Amino acid sequence: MKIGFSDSQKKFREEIREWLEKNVPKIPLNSFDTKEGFEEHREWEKKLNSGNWSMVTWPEQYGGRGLNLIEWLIFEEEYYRAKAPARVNQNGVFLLGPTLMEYGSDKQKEKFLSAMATGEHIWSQGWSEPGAGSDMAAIRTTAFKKGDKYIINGQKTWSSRAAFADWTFGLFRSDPESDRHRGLSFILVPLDAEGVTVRPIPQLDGEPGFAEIYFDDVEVDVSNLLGGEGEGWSIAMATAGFERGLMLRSPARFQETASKLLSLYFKNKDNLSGSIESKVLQSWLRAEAYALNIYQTASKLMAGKKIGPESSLGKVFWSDLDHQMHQTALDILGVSSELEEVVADDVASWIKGYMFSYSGPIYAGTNEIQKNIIAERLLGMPR
Amino acid sequence: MKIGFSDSQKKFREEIREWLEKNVPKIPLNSFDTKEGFEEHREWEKKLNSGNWSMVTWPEQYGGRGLNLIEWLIFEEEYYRAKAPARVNQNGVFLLGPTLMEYGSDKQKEKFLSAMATGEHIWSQGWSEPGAGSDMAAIRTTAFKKGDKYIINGQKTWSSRAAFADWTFGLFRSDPESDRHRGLSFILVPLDAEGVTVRPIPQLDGEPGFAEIYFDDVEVDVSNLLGGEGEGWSIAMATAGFERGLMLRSPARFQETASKLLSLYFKNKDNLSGSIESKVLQSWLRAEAYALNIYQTASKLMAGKKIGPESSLGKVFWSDLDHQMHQTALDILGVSSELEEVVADDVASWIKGYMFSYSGPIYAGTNEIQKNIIAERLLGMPR
Amino acid sequence: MNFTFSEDQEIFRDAFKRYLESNVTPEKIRSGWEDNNPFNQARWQELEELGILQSNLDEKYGGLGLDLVTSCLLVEEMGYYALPEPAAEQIFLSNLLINKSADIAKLIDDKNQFISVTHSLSPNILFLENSSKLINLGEDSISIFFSKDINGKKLKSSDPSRDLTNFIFENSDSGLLQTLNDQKSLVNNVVTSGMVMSAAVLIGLSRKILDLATAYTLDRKQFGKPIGSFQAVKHMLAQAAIEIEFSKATLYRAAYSLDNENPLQKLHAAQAKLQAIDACEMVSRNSMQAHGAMGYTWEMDLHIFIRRGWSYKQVWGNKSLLENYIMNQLEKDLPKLGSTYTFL
Amino acid sequence: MNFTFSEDQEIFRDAFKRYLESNVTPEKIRSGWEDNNPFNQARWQELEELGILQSNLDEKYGGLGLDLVTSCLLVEEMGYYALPEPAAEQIFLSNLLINKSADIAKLIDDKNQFISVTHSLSPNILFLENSSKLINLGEDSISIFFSKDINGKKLKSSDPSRDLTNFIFENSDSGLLQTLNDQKSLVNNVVTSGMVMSAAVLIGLSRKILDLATAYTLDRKQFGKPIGSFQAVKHMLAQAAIEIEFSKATLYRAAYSLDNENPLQKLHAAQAKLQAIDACEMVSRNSMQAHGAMGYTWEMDLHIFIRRGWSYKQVWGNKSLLENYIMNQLEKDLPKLGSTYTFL
Repeated sequence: MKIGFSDSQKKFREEIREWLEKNVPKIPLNSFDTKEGFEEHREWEKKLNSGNWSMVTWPEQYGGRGLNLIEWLIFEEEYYRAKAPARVNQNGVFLLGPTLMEYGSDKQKEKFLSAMATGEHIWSQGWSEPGAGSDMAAIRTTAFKKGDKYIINGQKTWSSRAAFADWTFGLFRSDPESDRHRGLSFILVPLDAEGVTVRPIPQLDGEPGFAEIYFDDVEVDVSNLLGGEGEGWSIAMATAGFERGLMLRSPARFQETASKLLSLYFKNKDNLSGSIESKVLQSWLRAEAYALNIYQTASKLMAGKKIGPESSLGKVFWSDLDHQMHQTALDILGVSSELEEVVADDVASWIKGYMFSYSGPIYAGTNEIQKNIIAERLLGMPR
Repeated sequence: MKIGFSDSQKKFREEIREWLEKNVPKIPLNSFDTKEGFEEHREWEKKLNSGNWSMVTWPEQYGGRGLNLIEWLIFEEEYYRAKAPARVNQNGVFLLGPTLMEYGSDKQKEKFLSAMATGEHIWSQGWSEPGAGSDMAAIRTTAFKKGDKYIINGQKTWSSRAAFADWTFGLFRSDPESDRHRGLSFILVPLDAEGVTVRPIPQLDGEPGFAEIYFDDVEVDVSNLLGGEGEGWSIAMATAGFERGLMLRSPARFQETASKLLSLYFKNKDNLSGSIESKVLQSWLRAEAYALNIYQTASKLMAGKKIGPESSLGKVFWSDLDHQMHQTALDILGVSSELEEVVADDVASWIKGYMFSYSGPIYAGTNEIQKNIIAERLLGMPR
Repeated sequence: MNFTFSEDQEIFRDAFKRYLESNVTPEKIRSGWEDNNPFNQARWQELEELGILQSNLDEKYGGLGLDLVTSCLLVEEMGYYALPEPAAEQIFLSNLLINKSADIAKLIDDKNQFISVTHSLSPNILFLENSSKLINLGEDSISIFFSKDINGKKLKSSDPSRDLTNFIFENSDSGLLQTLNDQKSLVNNVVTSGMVMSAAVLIGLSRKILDLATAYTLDRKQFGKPIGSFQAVKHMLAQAAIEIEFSKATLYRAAYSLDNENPLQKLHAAQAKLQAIDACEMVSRNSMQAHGAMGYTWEMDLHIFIRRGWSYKQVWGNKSLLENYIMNQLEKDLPKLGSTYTFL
Repeated sequence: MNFTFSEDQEIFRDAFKRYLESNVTPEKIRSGWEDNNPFNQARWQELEELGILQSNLDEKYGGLGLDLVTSCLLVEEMGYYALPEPAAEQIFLSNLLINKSADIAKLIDDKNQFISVTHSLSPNILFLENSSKLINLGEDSISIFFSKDINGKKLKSSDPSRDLTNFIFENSDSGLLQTLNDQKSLVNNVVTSGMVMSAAVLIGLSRKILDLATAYTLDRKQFGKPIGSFQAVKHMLAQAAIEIEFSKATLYRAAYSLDNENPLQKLHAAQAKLQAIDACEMVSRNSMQAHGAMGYTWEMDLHIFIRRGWSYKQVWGNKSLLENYIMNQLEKDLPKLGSTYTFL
């Protein structure tokens, strides 16, 4: 055990800190769930790419920096510290990108990876379908082969970023005789294809973070099939794997929130009660505990160990934490906490974060599903 | 709505307060789960009876005072305020007594009621059996009729007070062909009968609050059958009814604990953190909320309304509260909280109460069972 | 000791409930949002005709002169249906001011119109444009303004049913009708009443939120059965039901204490509000969770009620203020069992 | 940044675990209780022979000179098996005192015998009769006594494995060997170490308690199936597993900070202890609940471990003390992301 940062890691931290200080927009961008904000964030992806900071975890051959997990954690700390914009292309960076590198043909890699890095293609994900919330194997949208095309029919829902994105990826049933997780294929679909209708789903904050995608005899070229036909399920499982899950939930995000909460608390301390004090302290403790755990996990992964259902432990932990932190912030803000547009004390962003925090315990497998997994797969309790 | 106490209620309060001030032993009795303490508590029952305070809710014809629910709540407040001894004959007072009045023959009433009131007979209850924890219908102990005797064989467990009690009551399977809740009879059994073996179960505090009772060809006279043969289940269900459940969980008990906790908190306030402050406040709020709810419920019952599965709401509420209050007290006591025999600051009684509080969410139907009942019977969710 | 409602109270409440059921639907609320005009003048008129707005106003001012316990039942239903119009505020704030102060009664000649009341615990003016007058409660003074002469800045609430205006009263007497001094005890009384009012709204909201969640879990299927049959879902809603149940009696006791000028009325009000805050918080969180991703959408009605909870938790006494107040009170006078702390 | 244990560390820990598995069984612990002599001298001898007692003692004093991270792993296992002998205290308190102070090292000529250490955060003397010397840490002085000359009053702990004696040091120099002054920083260091030690014990205990509960729910049937198949039971144990998981890295970081004299070591230790307290509390409560009425009996082994948790939560820094300490620290120097707060 040797914890702490090496000289080269410290140097790397300085490098990214300096670049971000120079380049992070001084005025926060509009939400990427608005048309205007979406394009601003696309520009930011381009800017990041110009400094070679857009795909830091990708191998150098694909335009990345090949950062290892620890370096990525440092990158994230600096990114959140600098209050840099959220990543509109998260689906591409962390989910589709690595999947393409592993399962894509050379041609697919060439076509998609650099367009992803520059922000030219922004990706949405198309996993869920109506009636198949947490039960992903119940997919019914079909993609039947006809000549050199797949003809897609059906509906996806909860597709994040789809309101304004360029492409979506997801699982489709390519074998009409199949059921459950057999006979599914992983296909990439341009959202401007004929027969595609995108219906945004306004969420709590009134903005369309998700959308439904309707496919009505949509034709896509067979070259958009990733891996072999019928191999979709195993590819998707790899996509949903632990490391990527981790990257979508950077500990830095929660540490940054905890720091902000501490400042807010100390600023208003004299009027606040013991229950608030207690929650503020808990927030910081747990954000730190989460970060330490992730550093330890990253170390284990780098030492060649595998992580399985343990990732469910983290999902429940951070999502409960995130909700509690935002709830506590609103309780400190008091009567201001309903004022959606107030910038002072970061009121607007606390409110937005609070609304978002309700989704944490739900998306990517509800916390109830996660606890089932923990009980059954980690503790060995019966199904 | 007219809440508050009438002049006659206030007068009644003064009367009981005065009697208790004169009669409550200045030095706390030993625990009634020790042989010595059991007899001390039997004496206290006798003393209570001498003032006509032992069976206050019983009708006057059976030696009670016929108190209504509100008067009983006042009685309880004064009883806890005076720190009077716990009731060793609770099983008799609140469970068997009322059942006898409703289902017993005149002879049975004569034989048992006044002996119960004077403390001559102390009763244990014999509901549970090994392997039939929360599933009371799974009773296997048999009582087959042979002439004018029932021959009892089998085993009861978690029989409260049985270590030192004189009698037990419970359900026995009298029809060999029956299953589940059919063919059960409600029988009273003297614990000194031949063939009865009592094996105390030491609990967390090391004392035998419960016992196992083994029956090996135990003969009891048919006159000890309560109600008709095979009617045991419905009689037992009446015994477990709401009002009696309420009487076993006097709100005053929790208010008294909350008051003690507040004193302890204010005495040590300067060293205590926000989380402790918050829990102390919560404790008091919830103890008050519980009492107010019970007064409201008592009013409804007195106005002729019926209470059903609502009682499950209270069970979860008070048992969680009781545990939290004791946990918080120990956290305030700090390094003293392991010293079982220290009298200062009531350390010993906080520790004992803490251990006892672990049983609250378990006995009389676990809180998980209660939440199932709330969801299914009050909210109408599917089984 | 009779802690039940009279038949009259229940009949009045139930009649009002029937009115709300058909006149304050989620669709109508949403249409008020879309028109950017949540205050429906016609509905306000109806509320007046039903006697709701004057339910607790003294008879000498043309009111029904009912007590606040009854009002509490009405306001709970306003919460349950998320009534956008500020009838709860009219009852518990401005009617109370009129009842308690002849001076104020004299100045308010249009008692059925909405009178907005502000105070540092609820500093933003509610429905300024729909109000005829505005009463600003200071530390120990009370000022009455003509609403039309106030020129504030519109604020956007996360609850689109709440139309808010920010205005700095200091050093401005534009529209000022009169200022009354030495009003500390009346101000205190209204603040206490505001606590009870907001608690009643929260309890009504909580009941509705739980009802929505229960209905949803019966309807929605996952892995081949209604999600309401999963024990985890059952238990999260059962826990929510428990929190609501144990807030109610505390609320009604507080309203009763206001009616009867119990010296502990502020403490009782603070208890009621705190219980209601905690209940609404847990009910909202658990009900949102029971809804899965659907709860997170604008389309489901759930958020109409949850949003309203966010606001009412904070106005007229929030968590910290109430907790600090109660702890100070308890430290000054440690409660003893069997004394007159819980009831007089 | 390598936040993993070395193979050597794991091998040492696993070997010790095997020893404990067969030598510190619940039966053996109970027999110590029954004999009123939880300290088994033969086992203490074995712990010495295995090198456990001297694991972190400097090599110049005949120890193995291992770091506290390794010790932490050992102590966690002592918690897991509820080892009654105070080896955890020997390692984290008295060995540390010897390592850090040549003056103390000189006075302790019997380094393998148990040296009891007391301080206001753990004021009752542990195993006085089994100790050769006793070190009392004052505010900034350290006094060493001959144990045999101390004449205190026996105390009964709710954990029968803890033999405690009460003694008032003020105005008594019976048995006093020597007092060292100006020791503030060493005292502070030992207190910090005590926090980490007690946190490690709590984590070990928590793991064991969860293992017992899991095994019980697989075994115990109700309504015809193992209770572990009910979702409510699964979720209460899953939540317990989460709390344990997120306490561990915080614990090891704290041990590492002690080893490396990180200026934030006390903060890190306080964080570790608080996480461990919260974890142990929830694991105990949920595991007791999963056991149903059985958990409440003396007969089940569960309480052996739960009781121990009650004690270790309180000694060497309890909830209030730790929370107040951390809040003060954070207020003085607000943590910033990406700086050196989490790691150096």
